[in-house]
Amino acid sequence: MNGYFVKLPVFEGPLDLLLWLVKNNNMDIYDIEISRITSQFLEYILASPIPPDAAGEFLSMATLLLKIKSSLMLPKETEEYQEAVEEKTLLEDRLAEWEKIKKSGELLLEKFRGRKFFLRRDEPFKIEVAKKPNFSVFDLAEIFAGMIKDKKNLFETVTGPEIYLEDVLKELSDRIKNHPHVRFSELAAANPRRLYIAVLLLAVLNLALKREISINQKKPFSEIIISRNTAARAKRQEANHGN
Amino acid sequence: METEELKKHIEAILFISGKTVKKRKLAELTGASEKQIAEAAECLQNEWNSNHGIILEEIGGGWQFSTKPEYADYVLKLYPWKGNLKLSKSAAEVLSIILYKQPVTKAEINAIRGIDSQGPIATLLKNSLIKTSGRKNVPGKPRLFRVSENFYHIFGIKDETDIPSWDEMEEE
Amino acid sequence: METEELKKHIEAILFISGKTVKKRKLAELTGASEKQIAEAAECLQNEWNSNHGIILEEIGGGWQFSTKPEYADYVLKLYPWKGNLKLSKSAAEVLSIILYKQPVTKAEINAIRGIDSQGPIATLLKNSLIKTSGRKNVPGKPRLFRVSENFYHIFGIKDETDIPSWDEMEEE
Repeated sequence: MNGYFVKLPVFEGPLDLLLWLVKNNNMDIYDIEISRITSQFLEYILASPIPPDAAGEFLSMATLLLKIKSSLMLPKETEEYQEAVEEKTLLEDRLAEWEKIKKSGELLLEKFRGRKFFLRRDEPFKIEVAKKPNFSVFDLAEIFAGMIKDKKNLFETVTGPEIYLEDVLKELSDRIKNHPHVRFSELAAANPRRLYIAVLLLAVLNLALKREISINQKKPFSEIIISRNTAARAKRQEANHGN
Repeated sequence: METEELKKHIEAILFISGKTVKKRKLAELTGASEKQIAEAAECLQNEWNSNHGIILEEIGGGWQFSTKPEYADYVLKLYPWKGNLKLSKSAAEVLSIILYKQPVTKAEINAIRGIDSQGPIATLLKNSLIKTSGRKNVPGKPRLFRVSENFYHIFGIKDETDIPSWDEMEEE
Repeated sequence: METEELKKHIEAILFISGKTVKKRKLAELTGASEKQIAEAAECLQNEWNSNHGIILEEIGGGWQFSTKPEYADYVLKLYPWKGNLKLSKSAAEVLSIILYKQPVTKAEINAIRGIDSQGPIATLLKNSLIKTSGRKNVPGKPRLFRVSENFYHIFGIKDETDIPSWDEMEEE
């Protein structure tokens, strides 16, 4: 075995092995001696463990080499000989290309080693300078002070006389008869307990559904204005009159 | 490590981090004392804050690089999805409770507001204004909330001593 | 914009980004010409590269800040995963194929290597050294691969001229 396979490098694939054999034999990559290469290639794959996932590729390369080798022994005029010459040229081109890729891979590895410790953040600033809140920390203090002062929130329990929707509906109807526009907050202020406010809200929705009133709120959390729905009322009176 | 060298270490660490690195952490990484870190950082701050597009800021008990406000527009141009932070009234309330009562559980927040605060808490977490930090040793082991480092940055306050007292607010 | 001011703008943009910003993008953002950008950046480079823990680098057709290698240890203590990238010989080879033949399909890569390249391709994708970019209009519509922005950073490549051309590879 001519000492070829002393300290064998690990070959990734058949081209890798082929290139190594070409170099080791000091052959010209564009003028491979197919018969010598073929026998060495076969010796290697018979003698060395081939990576199982690449066995197919090694074997198909061996087949190709054997085919070229045998065809090249035929007379030059034969079609097989011509085909084999073409296949040999194709193989040499592939090998030349592979050699360049290997070289460039080595170059990249070299660059990589030199660059390993140039670190960058790789992402934008976590802290977003443009993200300005719509209020300041002083506003937060004020909000908190307001909540703490307003302690009734904290200790409210639902006890006392029950509140009935019918009663509140009647109250609301009476109120609206005399006042064309009423603020929800005014109504709520009459009995600032959560249960009352909840029932009041139901009453308002109830009358709105019957089109007795219309309700208006400019934006969330702003005042709710309750207005007597004169148009609807007029319409109904008209209808009654007709009867 | 001498100050000049320490300064370069701090620069490299703060640049890669892109957010606040605590004094303690800087000391731990470089092997310098917190006092040395503070000295080097102040030194860096003087150099940086006069001549560059970026400044070094002391925020939330540590240091960080920030862009000068006049260059802040570039953040929006480079990353247009980062808009202004708009907080709802309820989120602001929850945030103020966490700021003044931290560490605080959701149940405690709910008790103060008289209403469930799941939504605002989720919003604040999503915007990294608050963080969870441990659990309270009561039945159910509820999570505790605190304001985050990002909170300090966004509201431009250095550390806890920079938070206005709400009692003072009341007196006004 | 005069150069002194332009320098600060470039600093701010590069700090915000944390990775390469192309010359063209810098020009677009600041309203300066690419020539002015290059001048200001070279000027900045001289200032930065002597006295700081971070340096300004020309990478992938743009500019970026990186830490100096001598401070990497401290940064890696904070972000250990940043030093985790390992590149095998086969990954480097697949990367070379993609670099010179891009956009390229897996089948084309396999043909050049004479062996299946699923493993190295997955590793390169995971490490953001390559990216998929569209599909080839052949039966099966296979995905096409290109090198990514990160590729230029990892290998410290200024621009295309910084890579030996395919023909030059042969001459050596």
